[in-house]
Amino acid sequence: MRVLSVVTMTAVCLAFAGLLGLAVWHIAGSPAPVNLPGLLAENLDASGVEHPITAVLLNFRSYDTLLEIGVLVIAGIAGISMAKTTSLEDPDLRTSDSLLYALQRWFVPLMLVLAGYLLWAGSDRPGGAFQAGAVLAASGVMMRLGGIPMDFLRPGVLLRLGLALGFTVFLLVAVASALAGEVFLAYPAGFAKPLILVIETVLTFSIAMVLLALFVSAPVNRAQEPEEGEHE
Amino acid sequence: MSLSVLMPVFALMTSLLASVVLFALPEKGYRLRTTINLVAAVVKIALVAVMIWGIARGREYEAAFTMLPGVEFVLRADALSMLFAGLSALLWLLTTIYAVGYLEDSPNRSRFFGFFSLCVASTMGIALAGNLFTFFLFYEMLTLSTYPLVVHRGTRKSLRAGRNYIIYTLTGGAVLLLAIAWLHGLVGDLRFQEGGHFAGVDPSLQVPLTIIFVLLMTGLGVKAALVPLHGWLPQAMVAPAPVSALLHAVAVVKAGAFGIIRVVFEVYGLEAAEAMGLLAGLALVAAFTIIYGSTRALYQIDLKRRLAFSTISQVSYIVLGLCLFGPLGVMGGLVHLVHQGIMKITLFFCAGNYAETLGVHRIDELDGAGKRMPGTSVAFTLGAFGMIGAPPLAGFITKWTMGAGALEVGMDWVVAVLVVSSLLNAAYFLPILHRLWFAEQQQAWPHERRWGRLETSPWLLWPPLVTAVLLVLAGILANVPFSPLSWAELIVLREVAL
Amino acid sequence: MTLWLMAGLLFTPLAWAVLTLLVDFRKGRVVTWLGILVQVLVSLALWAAVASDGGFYYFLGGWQAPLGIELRVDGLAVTFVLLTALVAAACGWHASVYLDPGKSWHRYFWPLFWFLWAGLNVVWLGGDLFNLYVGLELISLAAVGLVALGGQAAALRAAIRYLMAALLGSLAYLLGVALIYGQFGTLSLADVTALLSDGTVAAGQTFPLVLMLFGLALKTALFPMHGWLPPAHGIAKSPVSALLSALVVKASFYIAARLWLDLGGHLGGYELAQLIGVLGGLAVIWGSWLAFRQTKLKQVVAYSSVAQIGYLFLLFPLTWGVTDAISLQAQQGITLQVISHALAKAAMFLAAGNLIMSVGSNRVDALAGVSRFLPFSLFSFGLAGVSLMGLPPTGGFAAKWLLLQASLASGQWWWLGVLLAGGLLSAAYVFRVYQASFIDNTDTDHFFHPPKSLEVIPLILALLSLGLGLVAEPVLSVMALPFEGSSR
Amino acid sequence: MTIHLLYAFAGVALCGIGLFGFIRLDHLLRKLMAFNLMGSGVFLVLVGLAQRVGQPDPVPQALVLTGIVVAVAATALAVVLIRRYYHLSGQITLAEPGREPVKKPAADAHREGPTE
Repeated sequence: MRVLSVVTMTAVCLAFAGLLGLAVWHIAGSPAPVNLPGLLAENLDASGVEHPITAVLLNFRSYDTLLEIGVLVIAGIAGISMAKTTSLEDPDLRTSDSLLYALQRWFVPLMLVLAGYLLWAGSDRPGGAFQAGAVLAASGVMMRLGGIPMDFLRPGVLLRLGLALGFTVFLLVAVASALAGEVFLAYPAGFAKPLILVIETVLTFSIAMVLLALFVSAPVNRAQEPEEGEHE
Repeated sequence: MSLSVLMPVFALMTSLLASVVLFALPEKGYRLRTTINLVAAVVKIALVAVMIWGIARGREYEAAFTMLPGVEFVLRADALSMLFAGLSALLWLLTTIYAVGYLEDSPNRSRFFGFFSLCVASTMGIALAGNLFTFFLFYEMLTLSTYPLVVHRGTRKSLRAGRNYIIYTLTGGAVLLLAIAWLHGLVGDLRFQEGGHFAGVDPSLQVPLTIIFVLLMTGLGVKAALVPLHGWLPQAMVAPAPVSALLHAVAVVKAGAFGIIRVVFEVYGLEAAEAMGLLAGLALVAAFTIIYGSTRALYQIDLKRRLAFSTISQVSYIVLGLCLFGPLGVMGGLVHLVHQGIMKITLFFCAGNYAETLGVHRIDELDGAGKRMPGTSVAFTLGAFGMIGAPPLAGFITKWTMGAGALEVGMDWVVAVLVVSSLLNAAYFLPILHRLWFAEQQQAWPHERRWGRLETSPWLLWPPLVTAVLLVLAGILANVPFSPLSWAELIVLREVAL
Repeated sequence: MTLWLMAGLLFTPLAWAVLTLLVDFRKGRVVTWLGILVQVLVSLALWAAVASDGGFYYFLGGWQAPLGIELRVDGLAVTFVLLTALVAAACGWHASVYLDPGKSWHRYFWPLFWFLWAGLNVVWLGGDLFNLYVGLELISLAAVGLVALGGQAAALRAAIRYLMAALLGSLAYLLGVALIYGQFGTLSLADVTALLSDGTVAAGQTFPLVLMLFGLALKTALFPMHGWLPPAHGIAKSPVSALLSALVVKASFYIAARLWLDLGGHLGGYELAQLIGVLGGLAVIWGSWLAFRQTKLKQVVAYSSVAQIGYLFLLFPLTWGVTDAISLQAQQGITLQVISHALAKAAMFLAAGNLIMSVGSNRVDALAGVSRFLPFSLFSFGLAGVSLMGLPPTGGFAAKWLLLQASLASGQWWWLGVLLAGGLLSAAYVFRVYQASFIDNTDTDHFFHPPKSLEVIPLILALLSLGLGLVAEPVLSVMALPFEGSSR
Repeated sequence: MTIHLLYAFAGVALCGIGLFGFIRLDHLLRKLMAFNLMGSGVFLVLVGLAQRVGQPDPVPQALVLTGIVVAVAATALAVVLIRRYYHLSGQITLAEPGREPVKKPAADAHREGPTE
């Protein structure tokens, strides 16, 4: 029975991969009728940034990015909603490894610098808010493992403010132009570059906060709610 | 908005609004509830009377709006709808009075009267529906609003009866919906129209139209309790007596019968239906139902069950009358819609009185009840003789007209059915009458209640007496204008150009 | 004017998500009431604007497709925006009274609620395939967060199961989008449709469409992929269940329907359409049967969703290879079914929550005798049930009528059985609940009457779903509005 | 056949393997890993197929970046849920309690790490 199910699953997956490969092969046979990269290159100057990917992310398809940050914030909210103590940080989980402690004194500043560089680099080469935020979060993870107290990570208003900051700034920029009678998410002429820079910076910070909060929001207590209609 | 548009809407609204108000009333507001009930019932009778007067003089009442693409919601009052509307408006008043007395001191009255009014609103809607779609709408509403009444007592038995009722009627409703949708897809939205739509219809449509007819009859036959679709009716007897009265005399079975009339007269047209050979089959089913119901009634010990099987038999007279395909036969069928209602409601009121006053449910416990409750028993006797067809009562008028109609069109076998059925009627009613009047009381009444000098509560006593008088009048004054028979004649003159 | 309305529509839910994140439950409640008011007014105004002037395309950031993202603001989309506003407002209002402010984690209900609302609007308006993916993920994650709120083990199990299904579904959809982008070089649905219609690209690649439909069907809980839905909808708090059943599953269906109507004619096929229809039919039968078998009240309602969703998938066979008139009839029927199910199911879940609160148990048997107390919630539950059964004059009936007509007209008579049997089966489970409430031989004297506002909300929703059948014609006429001009 | 198309076919393979893992494995973390594998496959197809002619296309690259963030968010949320679920029930699969014996009493599972 078990063997049969494995065989079936294998067959299903092989068939799926086969069909997918076939579809890819067929599609690859003829060129796409719309030349989007060309169109992009023509409009790059108007976008306010030199790097095309950043231009797509923060100007042409900025709505996607706005919502994507929303998704990240949701994950963060759902994560901290699981924690029911005043501090997300659990002292018992710190190691007191002296080597790790020593190492992170070197590494953390280095990682902060790296994050800054990635953010800055985003305007004309690969890099940007998410990469920088990820590095920033990683340094936080290291600090936590290494036993540096991080009491700011309590699910209080500061943490929530941090989670929402990047998203809020992005949203405010988006609506500011709409208030002036433009469409939603349009940058005022000439302000695209500085605004994108501001958004990128706060986003970096918020992304790091979300990722870190998700990492540390361990389920430290067992308080739970009964199902509807069952008595506590 | 002219008055002619508003009249049918008002007639519908009286009981609909009453039901909404009744639901909202607190359980303890007895006096207010009774007042609202009675006022709404009287207003409705007045509205219907005005419309009857208007229609007799050739006025039209119609209200319509488009509900779905290509489908209209139509309320329309014509002669035929007034036959049913008049019956239900009149009997609603009496049944309400009866129910107030019957349910005195019992719980859940707010719920009961709310659904009761809703049920009457649906009946009114069925009477006034101007096309099959609207008819179906109220037909299903009737199903839903009667369910809480059937299970009102909340016992295991009544819940089972309710479940059966729902299974039968909803399935019937589904079949009906299929038929209506199919018909709609085939020929579009058809308003009810005197003379029907399918005279000289394209022969290629004959086969689907025949199938649709069978489906329609199946869907409607469930409520009209045509054999073999009658199973729910005897079980639904567990409901309180006013509900049974309503189910049998006015609302549910009549809705089915009325639907059959509408379909045969105003959708297919009597001639077209005959030409397609649809009526012969229906006549056979109806005849079989008449005999079957009567025969089964013979074997029932429970009084209400016997009456239930009697209903199954009697309602098919209406259907059988239609199939006679001649002015007299049709007239007989139509008039029986009213006559059967008055007679059967009398009998159920009386059965309820025996149960409520003496605690008697079985026929063999009735010995000597005539002396204890003379008023009720006189009413019961009149009702029973009416059912048997003794002159000059209402039932006699029906059977006489139908018999004459059958001979007129040469369907002599129908006369045999009528005779056999009458004999069977006598066979199951006369023993009851014998027990009532001539047998000596054998034992103490199972559960007796006393109301001082009166034999029972005045709320319970007057309604059967009034209906008993009505059924005598309907027989004696059959030729007076606005009697049921004259009205049926009016309909036949307008509907059937035979 | 419409520019402002659009900005308000997109901005409000996101902004309120942030605002409510910063405050606690009680303050969040007040803030939310304000937001609901704003959002309902904006949705109403937009609906009115489109109803009078016709639909339009809205270019975010001022960039036209294919470079930018376009929103497709047509009659159907604004109808759903308005529906969402109504149902979400009702659920939000209910939750503000229903949820216990003493539990610290309930404060997170509000931001998740607002994100969910934002995501739904993204989907209704979306005209860009990838943007729809992001919208779907926004909805899924917010919904999972709402189910998991409170963090009880069973809720977590349901939430994880839900999340896994949702992720797989999104991924399948995204893979389809990747193939479409590879083939057409654009992500705009309108562009793809145009390229297919004028023959620039030869049709024939069904696989991307199948992938996308599979993913969306999984997220919509089409039989036999429905396993994740009942636990998640059954265990969540009632206002959450109401949101999930009424709106969230419709979002993925909506995308599937739009894809099918735009691309199905070129990329789909008769067999595919029939297969999806058969699965929908099986869902109707099997879901109803399982609903009938459940012992817990909310599980009955949750399985009923599986069944009702099945009807929606009849859209696929009834619009493929038929005349435009029949196709329109089917689309109208399905739209009515979506709307009436959203209203009725929200009413039903909210009413079920009230009943559970009243009798202190989530079992169907526990309802014995409650009919005596004349609870409004039981009445609302029943009214909503009437709509699910498809009895007149409800929206459910209007939908069923149109679908019957479409099946008959297209000669696909086999769907008649599904439509009629489905109605009867749903009557079976609704009447089972009703029957329990009518049992009179119990000595339950304890009955807690919930606050009036909790009872009023499901009643309003149920009445709306009841009345929908009567006003179906005007609703449908807005839905069918063409675009201003015919092109962008 | 360019190098990019090769990426696309690698993506196809990853999708297949990921799918197998996703439906075959019961352990929730492994399932999640399989999901991520599949996700990577999809991203490869997206980028590789679009750039098959050799010309770089920044749009799918940007889409993939967005997709990665979404996938990270989903994965992180899933891990949080799974961890808490493990702490409460001691289970690492979605089997109904009772069908499968609880592997560890919840009290001992207070600390860290769902390991087998």
